[in-house]
Amino acid sequence: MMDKTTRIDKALEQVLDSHSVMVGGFGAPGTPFILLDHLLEQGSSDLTLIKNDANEPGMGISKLLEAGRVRTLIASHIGLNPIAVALMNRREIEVELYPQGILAEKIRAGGAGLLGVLTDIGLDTILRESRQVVHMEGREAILEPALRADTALIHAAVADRAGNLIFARSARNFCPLMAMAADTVIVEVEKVVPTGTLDPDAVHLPGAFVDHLVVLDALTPDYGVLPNHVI
Amino acid sequence: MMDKTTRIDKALEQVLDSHSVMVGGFGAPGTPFILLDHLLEQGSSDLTLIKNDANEPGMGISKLLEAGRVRTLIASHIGLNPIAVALMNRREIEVELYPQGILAEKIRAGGAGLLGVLTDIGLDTILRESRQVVHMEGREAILEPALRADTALIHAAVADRAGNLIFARSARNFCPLMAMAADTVIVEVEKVVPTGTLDPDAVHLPGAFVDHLVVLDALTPDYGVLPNHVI
Amino acid sequence: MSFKEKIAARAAREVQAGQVINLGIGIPTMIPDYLPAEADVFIQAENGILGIGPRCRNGDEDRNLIDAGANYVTLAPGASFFDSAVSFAIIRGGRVDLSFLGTLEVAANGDLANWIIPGKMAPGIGGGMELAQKAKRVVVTTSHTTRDGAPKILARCTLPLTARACVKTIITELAVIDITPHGLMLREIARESGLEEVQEKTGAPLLFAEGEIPRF
Amino acid sequence: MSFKEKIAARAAREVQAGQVINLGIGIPTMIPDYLPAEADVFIQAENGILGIGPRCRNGDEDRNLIDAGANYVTLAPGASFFDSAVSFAIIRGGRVDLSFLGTLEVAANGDLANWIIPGKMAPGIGGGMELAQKAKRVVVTTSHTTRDGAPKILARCTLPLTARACVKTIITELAVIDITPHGLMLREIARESGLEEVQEKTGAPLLFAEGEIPRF
Repeated sequence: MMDKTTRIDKALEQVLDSHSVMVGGFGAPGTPFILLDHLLEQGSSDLTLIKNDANEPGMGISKLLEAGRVRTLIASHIGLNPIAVALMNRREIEVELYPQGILAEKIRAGGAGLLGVLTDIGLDTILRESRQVVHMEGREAILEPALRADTALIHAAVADRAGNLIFARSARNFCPLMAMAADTVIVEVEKVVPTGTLDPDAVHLPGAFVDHLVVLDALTPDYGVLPNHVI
Repeated sequence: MMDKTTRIDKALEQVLDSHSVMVGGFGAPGTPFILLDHLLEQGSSDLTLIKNDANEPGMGISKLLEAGRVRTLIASHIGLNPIAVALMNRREIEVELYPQGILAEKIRAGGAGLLGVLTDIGLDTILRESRQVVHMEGREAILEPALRADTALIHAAVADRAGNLIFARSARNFCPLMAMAADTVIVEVEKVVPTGTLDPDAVHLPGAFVDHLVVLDALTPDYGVLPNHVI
Repeated sequence: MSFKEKIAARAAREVQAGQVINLGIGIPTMIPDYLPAEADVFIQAENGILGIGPRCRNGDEDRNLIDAGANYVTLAPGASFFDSAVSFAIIRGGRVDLSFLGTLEVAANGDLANWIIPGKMAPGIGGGMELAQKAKRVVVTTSHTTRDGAPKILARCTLPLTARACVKTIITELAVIDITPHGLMLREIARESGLEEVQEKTGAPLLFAEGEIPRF
Repeated sequence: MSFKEKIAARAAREVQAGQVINLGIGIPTMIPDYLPAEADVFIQAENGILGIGPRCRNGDEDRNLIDAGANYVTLAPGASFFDSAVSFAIIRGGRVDLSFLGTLEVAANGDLANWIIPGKMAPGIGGGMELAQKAKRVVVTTSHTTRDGAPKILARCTLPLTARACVKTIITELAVIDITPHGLMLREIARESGLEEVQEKTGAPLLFAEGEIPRF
C-alpha cells in the first residue's frame, strides 16, 4: 500500500538554495514549525518564502529571516513581526504584499493550473500602479498572475499514509491552497492513521496533492498556546 | 436561533421569469429534483439554466427543457440527454458549452467575488475564436469571465438550521460552488440537525452562503439508483 | 467605561439579528461583549472561521483557534471552518453584512485610508481592503481625533486609500455620523459632548436634522 | 476477449504503481478489471472522487456514488471526495499521472480530436480537453479504424482539436504506438496482426526499431 511517510531530512533535502517555498499557517496555527526549524539547520539560503505573515520574532519563518536566509518574502501582513518590518525597511529583504484574499487566490490559481485571476480589489488604490489592468466586458480589472512554488511546507492534524489530510480548526487557512500550488509538497503531521480509516467525505485535502508526510513525535512549545497572546 | 428552513413554495417564489438559475448536480447525484419539479409546476419560464449537464430525459432540468421553459443552457456536456441535444440542434434553446473544470472555475470565480480567471485551456483550439485573449507575462491567456446567477438550487445530505451543509459522496460536485455564486441560494436537504451538532471541521459549505433550506419529507424515484445505469 | 468601550458598546447597536459580521482589530474585537444574547449573529474571521463565540477566558485557549488578530477565541453553536480562499469568498462574494474597521483617516465621501503611511508604516494590506470594498455595510469605529488632536474625519483623505466611498457610518467616542450623498450627517452625539466640540474636531462640515440630536 | 477487452488489458500494463490515473468513458473504464492487485493506483473521476475501487457489482450501487461517465462505482481504501473545482485542480495542476482517453482522430504529432464533429456531433467538451492538455501522460485507447475501416491515426487531424501535441501513446486492438519527435513509433503489435496490416490501417508512416517487434 502507498506510504508517503518520509524522514524529515530526506524530505527537506529537496529544498535547494534559491528555491521558492510556500509556508502554511496564519500566525501560529498551521505553521510547520518543526519543518522550518530543520530547514534552518539544513542551511538552505537565498529563499523566496510565501506565507500569509512573517510569524513573530524567534518563531517559524522569522528564524529564517533573522538568519539571513531569505531574499524575498511574499505575504499579506507582517505587522506582528517588527524584525521582518525592520529588514524590509532596511531593504535587506525584498517584500511583496498583497491583499490577503488575493494572495490566497493567486496561490489557489497556481494550484488549480490557472494562469491568474481578475479582480477589482485595489482598482481605486495605489495597488493599480504596479499591476496589469485589462479591459473586460466594458470594465477594468486587475490581472493577478497565479503563484506557484518549488515546495510547500504545511502542517496537518491527521493524515493517512496515502496523504489524505485533515486540518484542525483555524489551522487550515492557507495550508490546502499551498499544497495544491507547489511542485513538491511536504506535510508535517501530528498523527497518522491507516489508509482506509478516514471518512472520504471528511478529508480536507486529497492525497493526490501530497508528496511527503513527516510524522511528528512531539510538538515544540511554538505549537502551544502562546503566552503573549493570552489576554 | 437562526432558522433558515423555508416552505418550498415560499422559497421558490423568488425565482422569476427570465431569471438565471444555477442547478447543482453532476448527473443525478446532487441534482435538486424536487426543487426542479416544483419550479416546473410554478410555471417559471424564459430561464437561463446553468448546470454541468442536462440530466436525462424526463428527469431534473430536462423536464424544464421539454416544457419549453428554458431560453439558455450553460453546461459542459449534454450528451446523456438526446432531447437537449435535439433542442440545441433545432436552435430552440441557446446552449453555451465550456470545458468542465473551466465551467467550475467560472462559477467559483463568481462566488469568490472575482471578475474572472485566466487559463490556457483551449488556447490551441477553436474555443479561442469566441474568447477574449489577453497577453500576460509574455504569454497568451484566455480570459473567462466569472459567472453568477440570480438563484442557485442545490441538494445537500445534511444541514443545520443555520445553513451549514454536508454533501454525500459524489453528490458534492458543483453544489458548493454554485451556492457561493448566486444571489439567493435555496437548498433542499434530506435531514436537518440542530444548530451546534455538526462538527465545525466537517462542514462542507458554511451557512453564510445559504438563504433557504427546504427540508425533504421523502425522496422521489429520481434520487434512487437509476436502473438504466446499472450494468 | 473607556472611550474604546464606549465606541464598542455603541457600535454593537448597529448589528441586526441574523447578520454575518466581521470585526477588524482593535476596538471592533470588543464589540461582542456588548451584543445582546438574542443578537444571533455569525462572527466571521478572515483566517477561516464563521461563528466566533464569547470572549475566550484565561485557561480556555485552544492552540488551533485564533482570530485574524491572533487572539484566542471561542466558538458559537453552528460554527464552521474553511480555508483562506473560501473565507475571502464570503467577503468578496458579498456575504458579510457588516464590517467594523478601524482607520487612520476617513473622508466625507466615505473614502477610507487605514493601511499605509508612506515611508513610515506599511506592514501590509491584510484583509482590510477586501472587507472595505466588498462588505455590504462598512462601519468605522475610531477615536474622533489622532493622539495629537488632529481630525481623522476629513474632507478628503491625505493617505493612500484602502477603498473608495465605502464607509457608511463612523462611530467615535463623540458621535455617530452617517455618510450621505450630501456629506456627513450627524446622527447621534455623545452625552458628554456638544455640537460645537464635534464640529471643531471634525475636518469636514457636519449636517444634522432639525430638532434635538439623539444622545448616546 | 473482445477487441475492447484486448485494448483495455494492454492499456492496464501502462499503469505504474503509485500513480493517479483518470479513465475516460468507453474502453478506459474497463482498464481496472486488468490492473493487478499490487498496482496501488488512485483512480480519479472528474465529478469529485479520488480512489475508485473495483467494478460495482449488481445490487451494490450507491445512489450518491457515480463516476464521470454516470456509472455506479465503488471506493478503494484511502478514497476522498471533493467539489468540481478541486477535482479539476488535480487535473490542471498536474497531479494526474496518466489519463486514458478515447478518440475520433489522433495525429502523428500527438494532436487529439475527440469532442466535436462540426454540424453533426457537439454534445459538449466535458473534462476531456483539460485532461488531454494537462495530464502528465495521455494514452489514447481506441479501435484502430472507424466502423467504415478508415484510419483514426492520421498525419494530421481533420476535426477540430481537443488539444495539440498531447498524446504520448496510442493503444489499439492491433498495435501499441508511441508518439515521438520523429513520428509514430510502433512499439508492439498484436499477436494476430501483421506489420503490413497495421501500416495499411494507419494514416501516417510507422517507424519501428530493428529486429523483432514485441507482440501483445
